[in-house]
Amino acid sequence: MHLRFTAADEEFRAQVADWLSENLVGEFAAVRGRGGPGDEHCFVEERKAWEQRLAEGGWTCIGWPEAWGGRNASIEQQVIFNEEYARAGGPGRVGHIGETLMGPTLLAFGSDAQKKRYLPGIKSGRDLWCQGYSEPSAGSDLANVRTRAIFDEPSQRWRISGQKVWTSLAHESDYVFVIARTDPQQKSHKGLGFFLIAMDQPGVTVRPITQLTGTAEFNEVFFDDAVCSAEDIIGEPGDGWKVAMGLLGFERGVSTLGQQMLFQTELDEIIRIAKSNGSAQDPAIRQRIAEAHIGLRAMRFNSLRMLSGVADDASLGREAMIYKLYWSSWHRNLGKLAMDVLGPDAELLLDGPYELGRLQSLFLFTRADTIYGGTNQIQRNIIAERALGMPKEPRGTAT
Amino acid sequence: MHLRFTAADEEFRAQVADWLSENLVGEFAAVRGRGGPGDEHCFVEERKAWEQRLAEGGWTCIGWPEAWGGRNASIEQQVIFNEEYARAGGPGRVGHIGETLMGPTLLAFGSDAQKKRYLPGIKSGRDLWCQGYSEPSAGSDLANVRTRAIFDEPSQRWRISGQKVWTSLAHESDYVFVIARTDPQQKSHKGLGFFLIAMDQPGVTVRPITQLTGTAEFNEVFFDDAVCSAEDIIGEPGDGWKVAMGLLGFERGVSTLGQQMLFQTELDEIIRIAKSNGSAQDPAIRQRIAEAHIGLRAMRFNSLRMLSGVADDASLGREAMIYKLYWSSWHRNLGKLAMDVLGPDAELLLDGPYELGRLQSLFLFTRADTIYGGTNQIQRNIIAERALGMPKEPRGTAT
Amino acid sequence: MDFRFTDEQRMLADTASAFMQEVADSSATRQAMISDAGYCAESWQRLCEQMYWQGILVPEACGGLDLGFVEQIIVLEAMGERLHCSPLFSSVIATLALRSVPESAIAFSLLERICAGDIVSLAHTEARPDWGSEGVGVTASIGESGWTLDGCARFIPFGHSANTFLIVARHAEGLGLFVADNNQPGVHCQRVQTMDQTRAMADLTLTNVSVAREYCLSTDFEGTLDAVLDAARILLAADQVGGARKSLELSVDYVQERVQFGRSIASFQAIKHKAADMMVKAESARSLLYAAGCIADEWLSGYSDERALCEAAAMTSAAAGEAYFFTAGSGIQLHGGVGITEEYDIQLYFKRARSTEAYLGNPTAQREVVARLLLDGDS
Amino acid sequence: MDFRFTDEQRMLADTASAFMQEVADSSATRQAMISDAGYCAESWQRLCEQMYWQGILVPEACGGLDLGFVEQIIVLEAMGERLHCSPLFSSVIATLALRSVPESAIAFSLLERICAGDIVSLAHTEARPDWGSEGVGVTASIGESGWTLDGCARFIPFGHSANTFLIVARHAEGLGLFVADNNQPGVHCQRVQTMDQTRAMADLTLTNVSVAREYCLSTDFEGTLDAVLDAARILLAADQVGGARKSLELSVDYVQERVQFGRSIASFQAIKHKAADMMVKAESARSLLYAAGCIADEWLSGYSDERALCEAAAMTSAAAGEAYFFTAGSGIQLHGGVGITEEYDIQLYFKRARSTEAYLGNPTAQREVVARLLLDGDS
Repeated sequence: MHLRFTAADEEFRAQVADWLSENLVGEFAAVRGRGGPGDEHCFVEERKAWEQRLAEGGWTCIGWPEAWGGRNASIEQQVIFNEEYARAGGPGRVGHIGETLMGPTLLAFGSDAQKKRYLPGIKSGRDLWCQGYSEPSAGSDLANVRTRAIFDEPSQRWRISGQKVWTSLAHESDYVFVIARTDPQQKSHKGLGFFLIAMDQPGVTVRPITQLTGTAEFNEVFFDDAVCSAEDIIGEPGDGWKVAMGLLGFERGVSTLGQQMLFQTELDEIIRIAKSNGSAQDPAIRQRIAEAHIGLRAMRFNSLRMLSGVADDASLGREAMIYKLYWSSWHRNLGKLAMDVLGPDAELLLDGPYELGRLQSLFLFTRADTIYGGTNQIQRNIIAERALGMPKEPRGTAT
Repeated sequence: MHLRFTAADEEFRAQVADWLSENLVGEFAAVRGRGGPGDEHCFVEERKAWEQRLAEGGWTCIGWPEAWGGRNASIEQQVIFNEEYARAGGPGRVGHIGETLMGPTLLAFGSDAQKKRYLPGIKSGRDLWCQGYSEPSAGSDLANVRTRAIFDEPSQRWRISGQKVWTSLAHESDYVFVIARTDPQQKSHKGLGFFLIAMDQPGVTVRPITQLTGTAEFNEVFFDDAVCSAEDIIGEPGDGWKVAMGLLGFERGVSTLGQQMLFQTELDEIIRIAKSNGSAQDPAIRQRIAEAHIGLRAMRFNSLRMLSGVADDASLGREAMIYKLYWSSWHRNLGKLAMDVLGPDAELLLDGPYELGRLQSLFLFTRADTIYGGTNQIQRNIIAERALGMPKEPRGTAT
Repeated sequence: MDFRFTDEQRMLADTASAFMQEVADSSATRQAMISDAGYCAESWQRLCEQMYWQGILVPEACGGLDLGFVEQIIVLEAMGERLHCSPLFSSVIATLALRSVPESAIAFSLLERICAGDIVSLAHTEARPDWGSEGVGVTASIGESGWTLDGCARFIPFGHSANTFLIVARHAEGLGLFVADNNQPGVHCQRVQTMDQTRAMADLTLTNVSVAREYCLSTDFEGTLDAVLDAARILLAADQVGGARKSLELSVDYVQERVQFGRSIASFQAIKHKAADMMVKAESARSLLYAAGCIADEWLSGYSDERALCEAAAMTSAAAGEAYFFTAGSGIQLHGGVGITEEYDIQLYFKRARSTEAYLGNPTAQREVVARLLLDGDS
Repeated sequence: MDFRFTDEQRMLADTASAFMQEVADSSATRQAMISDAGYCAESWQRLCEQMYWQGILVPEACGGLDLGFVEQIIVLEAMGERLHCSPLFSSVIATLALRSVPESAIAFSLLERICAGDIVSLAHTEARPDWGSEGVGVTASIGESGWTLDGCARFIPFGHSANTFLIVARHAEGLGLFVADNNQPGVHCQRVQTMDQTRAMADLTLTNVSVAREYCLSTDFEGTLDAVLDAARILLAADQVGGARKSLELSVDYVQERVQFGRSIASFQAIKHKAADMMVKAESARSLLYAAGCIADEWLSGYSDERALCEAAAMTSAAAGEAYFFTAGSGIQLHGGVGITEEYDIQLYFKRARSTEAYLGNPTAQREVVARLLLDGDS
C-alpha cells in the first residue's frame, strides 16, 4: 500500500498535461473551468467542438479496450487523466454520459452490431447521449416506470410513449437511452426493456425545467409514439432492469477523481476569499474550512480504495456505496460554507435580473446534489441493505 | 402574554422557599442536590423520611384536589413550587411516581374505593410506587406486552406472571402498577389490564440491572403467580391500554420545570469549571455553552407554552410532544460538553474501583436519557404521527 | 405569568393570517418580488389603511395604536409565513429608533408620517466588519450651518422606496442619529440585486449632505443603536419563525401527496423523523420568540434592561435563524426533485431563510453574544 | 500508487484478527481491565513472542522486523476492534522516539529491550495547557555529574508497568529526551483510575532524579516531539477505526436479532439510516487512516516532511476520533435499553471512544491544526 505514482505514470501525467495546455487555447480558452454541474447550460457549442478535439487527440474513452478505440488505460492512468483534466480547467464534458454510461453498458451488454453502430460515434465525440430513467411518478422508485414500449409487428419497430424527467443535456443530445415497460402485465422491475432512441424525431419533445437558480439544467422528455428499431433494444424485452442496474454501477468510477478536482478549485476559491476578507480568522469558519478539507481528502482516499478494489476483484466494494451520499452531503455543506465566508456580500448578485455569482450558484445548486441520482435517503437505504445486509422494509400500504 | 408572576404568586414562592430552607437541615442537609437521575441509588432512607416531612408540611401532591389532600394549586404555583424545590437543592423525590403518575391515574380512572385505598398513602409519603410497563421483548412496543393476568375464580384474585424491565426504584417500592394481558386471545393493545400490585409478596422478585456507570438505577421485576385482588384492577379487563395511554400524558407536566432547574445547576457547574480552567476562552466551547444555555431557555419556554395550553383547553398541545425528545437530546449533549470542558481531567475518577464524579455520571447516564421512556426514534414517530398527522408505517414482515 | 395570547392577540393573529392569505399568495409574492420596488404598493396601502400595522408600536399621541411588541411579532410572523414583500419591517425599526431618542418635534412628526404610510428606513451599517456600531460607515461633521454627512450605508431593507432615512453617523464624540429625506441633495439610494428577492435591499450613498441641527435626533446613539438592533433581531425572528413553520407545513403537505414504492412517502420513517426534527426546531424557536416578545415589551415599558433584551435577542435570533434554514433546507429535500424547481415555493423560503439568517449577525455570532454574557466579566 | 494491502499485509491483518479473537474476547478484556496492571501479562508475552508486533518498527540491527507504518496500523486496528488492553502502543511510540534521536548505544540497547518485550513509555506532558511541548512539566538541569530531572508527567499509557521511561524535559535551551528506569531513586509512577478502564494510565513524578550524560538522548527534541506525537495520533487513530468498525458491527448484529412491532428493528429506516451514517464515518476515517499510514511510511523513509505528517495526523485524528465517538454513541442508541447495561460491550467501546478522542488533542483541536496549515502564513 503506497500513494506514490510510478515514473511511467508520472510521464503519462506530463503527456496529458502538455496536450491539454496546447489545446485548451484559442476558441477553447473561454471554456476553461466552465460547464460543470450548475453551469451545464453555458458554451454548449464550444464544448461540443471540444469533444471532437479531445477525440482527435485520443483522449476520449481512454479506459475502453483498444479494439473500440480506447487506450485500455490502467486505473492509475485514468485517475491521472481525470486529475489533470480538472487541473487544467477542462470544461464540463458534454459527452460524459456516452463515455461513462452508455459506452460501458454497450461493452457489457450490447450485441456486436450495437457496439459497431454506437461506440464509434461516442468515441469520436460526434454523438451525444442523455439518459431516460426517472419519471414524474417514479423519482426514487425506478421499478415504478410507466413509459410503455409496444412492438409494432408491421413496421418491426418499437413505439415508445411516456414521460421522463430530470434528463440533463436532453436538448443537446442525439440519443437517449430509456427504460420502458415492455410487458404491461408485469409490475415493478419485471417486464422492462432498455432502449436506444434517436432524439431527432417527431415523437420526442424536450421541455427544460427552470430551477431555483433561474437556469435550466434538467429537462422533461416526452415520448409520444417515438420509434425505435427492433435492433435498438439492449438484451431481451424484460432484461431492462438488469441492464439498468449494471449501468448504475458504472456511474461510480474514475471520473470521481476529476469531480474532486473541481471541488478542490471551489474550496480553494473559498479559502482565497476567507483569507482576503478576514473570515479566515473566525474560529467557527476555520473549523468548517478544515472540515471541508478533511472531507475532500477522505473522499479522495475513499475513491482510491474503491478503485484499487476494482482493480483487485472487479467488484465495487463497500466504499463505492458511500460515495454518492458522501460527496453530495459534503458539497451541500460547502455551498453553505461559501455563503458564510462571503458574509453579508453573499446576498449580492452579479447583475439583474438574476445573475448569480459562481458561489451563489454553488450554494443553490448543491441543494439538488442530495436529491438527483438517488436522494440521500435512498442512498442510506442502499448502504444499509447492500453493504450492511440489513433487511428491506416491508412493502405495504401506509395506515 | 407576559412572563411576570403576580404578587400573590411571588408570595407563594417566598413561602415555599422559606419552608424548604427551614426543613432542608439536620438529617436532610446531606441529601441536598442528591438523588436525581443517575444518582437514585443514594440516600434512600433519608429521602424516604424526607417524603414524609414534605407531606407534613403540605408540600406533596399540591396540584391534587383539596378533597384528596392537595392544595388545588394553580399551574403557576406548581411551576413555582418545582422551581423553588430544585433551587433549594431538594433531593430527588422517591415518591414522584406515586405523586405524578399513579395519583393522577387514580384520580382520572380509579374507582372511589381505589382512591380511598391508595391516594392517602401517596399523599402522606408513606407508600412508594414504581411502574411496570416495559418488557424485555417490548421495550418500545408497549402493545407487545406478554405478562399475563389470569383471574382465579376460587380466590377471586388475579394471578400475574411475567417479567418487567427498566423499573426504577423497584427495590424501594411498596407497590407497582403493571400492564398485563388479561385476554391471551387478543393481540397488540387489546385485551390488556392495568393492575395495582403489592411488591412485598413471594411472587415478586426484583433484580437490579448494573449500568455502564457501575451503579444500578433500574431493575428487572419478575412476577411468578403474584397476586392482586379483584378490586385492584383499574377499569375493566381490556381497558389497560386506555389507562396506560392516559398515564403517559401525565408524565409531561409541571415537574418538567423542576427538572430544568436541575439541568441549570449542571450547566452552572460546567460554566464554573470552564471559567476556572480556561476552556471558557475556547471559541468552540463558547459556542456550545451558549447553545446549551439557549436550549435550556427554549425548554423552559416550551414548557410554559405547554402548561399555558393545558390551563387553556385541558389538552396537551404540539409543544408537549416535543418535550421528551428535546430534553433528552439536550441533556446528552450537555454530558459531552461537560467532558470537553473538563479536558484531559475528564478521564480521572474520584477513586477506585469505579467511583465516578458527578459530571462523569452525567456523561454516561445521559446516554440512557434518549432510550428509556421511549427512544428518540419512538418520540419522532409520535411527533410525526400525532402532531403532524403523518401516516403510520405499514405493519408487515421485513424482507 | 401567562404564556398565552390574550383574546385580542389571538384575534389579531387570525386577522393577520386572513389578510395575508388575501394579499400575499404565491403569485402575488412572485409578482411583487420582481417588480422595481420589490413590493406591491397597493397591498402596502391596504396594510396601512385597513390593518394599520405600521402604527402598532407608535404612541397614541402620534396617531399610533400603542400596542405591544408581542402584537408586532404576531403580524410579522404571519407576513413571514407568506414571504410577504413589505417595507413594514423598516418602518417598525424606525419607530423603535424614534421612540428611543429624546422627544422632539421632528421625531414626533416622523412617527406621524410613519402612521400615514410613509416609509422611513434606518440606515446604519456597511456591515463591515460587523452589523453593529463598528460597521457604521457614515461620518458627520458639525459646522456653522449644521451637520454634514458623508459616506455609505448598505443593506437597507426597501431603502430605495424610503421617503426618509434615519442615518446613524459617526461624529467626533460618538454616534449620532440624523434625518435626511430621499430627495435631499447628495442623497442617493439604489436597490441592489439580491439572491433572496422577497426582501429588497438598497445601498445609500451620502455626498456632502447638509442636515440642520434640529434634524440631529441624538448625538449619543451608540447604546441605543445596540438596543434597537436587538429589537430588530427579535422582529426578524418573527419572520423566520413564520417561514419555518410554513416550510414545515408545505413539506408535510407535499410528502402526504407523493406516492413512491407503493405508499405515501409521508409514511417513511426517514421522512417522518426529518419532519419531527423540523417541528422541534421551529416550535422551540417560536417559544423563544414569544418570550423575547414579552421581554421586549418589558424593555419598552422600562421593566427590563438592555442586557435582558440583548440576551433574548441573541438567543432568539440564533434559534430562529437556524430553525428557518434547517426547515427550509430540509423542506427542499422532502420535496425531492420538484424542490429545486423554480415552480415550487419552498425554494423561495429557502432563499429568505438564508438572507434573514445572515442579516444582523448569523447564529454563530449570536451565540458568541450569549457566550460573552455568560462567560466574560464578573457576571 | 496502489491503495491496497499487499499480500503480506493482508496476511498480517488475518493473523492479527485471529490472534485477537483468541486472546481478547470480551471476558478477557473485562478481566484484564480490572486487574492491577490493566493488562494481561500472559497475552502480552504471547504477543511479543509469537506475534513480535513490538518489533514491527524496530530496525533489523536491533532485532526488529523493520516493517512499515502501515503494518503497525494493521495490528493496532485489530487490537482496537477487540478493545485489547495492551502496552503495545506505548512501546511503539517509544520506538519512534528512539528512531528519531541521534544514534547511540543507549538508544540501540533500548530498541533491543523493546524487542525483548520490555515496556518503554514516553513521558512527555502534563496536558496543561495542551498535549504538545507547551504541556511539558519536567525540567532538566545540567550539573557536574550529569542531569537532574524534576517534575511531573501525566497520562502515560501503562506507565505503571513500564520498565523504562523516555522523559521529555525542558532544559535551559529547549527540550531534551532523557532515559530513566522505573526503579531509579526519585522515580515514582502510579496508575490513576480512569473512566475508560481498557487503556490504563499512569502519572509519573520525578524528584531530583539523576541522569548520566549519555542517558540524555537529545537536547534538541522539540521538533522531533511534534513529529513523534503526530505519528502517535495516527497510531491511535488505528485503534479508533478498529473500534468504530466493531461498534457498527456489534450494533448491526444486535438490531438484526431484536424484534419489535412484529419485525426485526434492523428493517426500520431510522435504524438503517443511522447504521449507514455510522458506516460512512467509519469507512472514511479508515481511508484517511491508510493514507496517513502511507504518508508516515514516507516520513520514516525521508520522502515526506513533517508538515505532510502533521496534516495527515490532524486530519486522521479528527476524523477517527469523531467516527469512533459517533459510532459507539449511536451504537448504544441502537442497542436500546441493553446498551446502557454493564453486561453488553458497546458501552466499553463508548468509553474507549471518549478516552481516545480526547487523548493527544480532540477533534476540534486537530481541525484547528489543519486550519493553521491552510489559512495562516504564506502557505
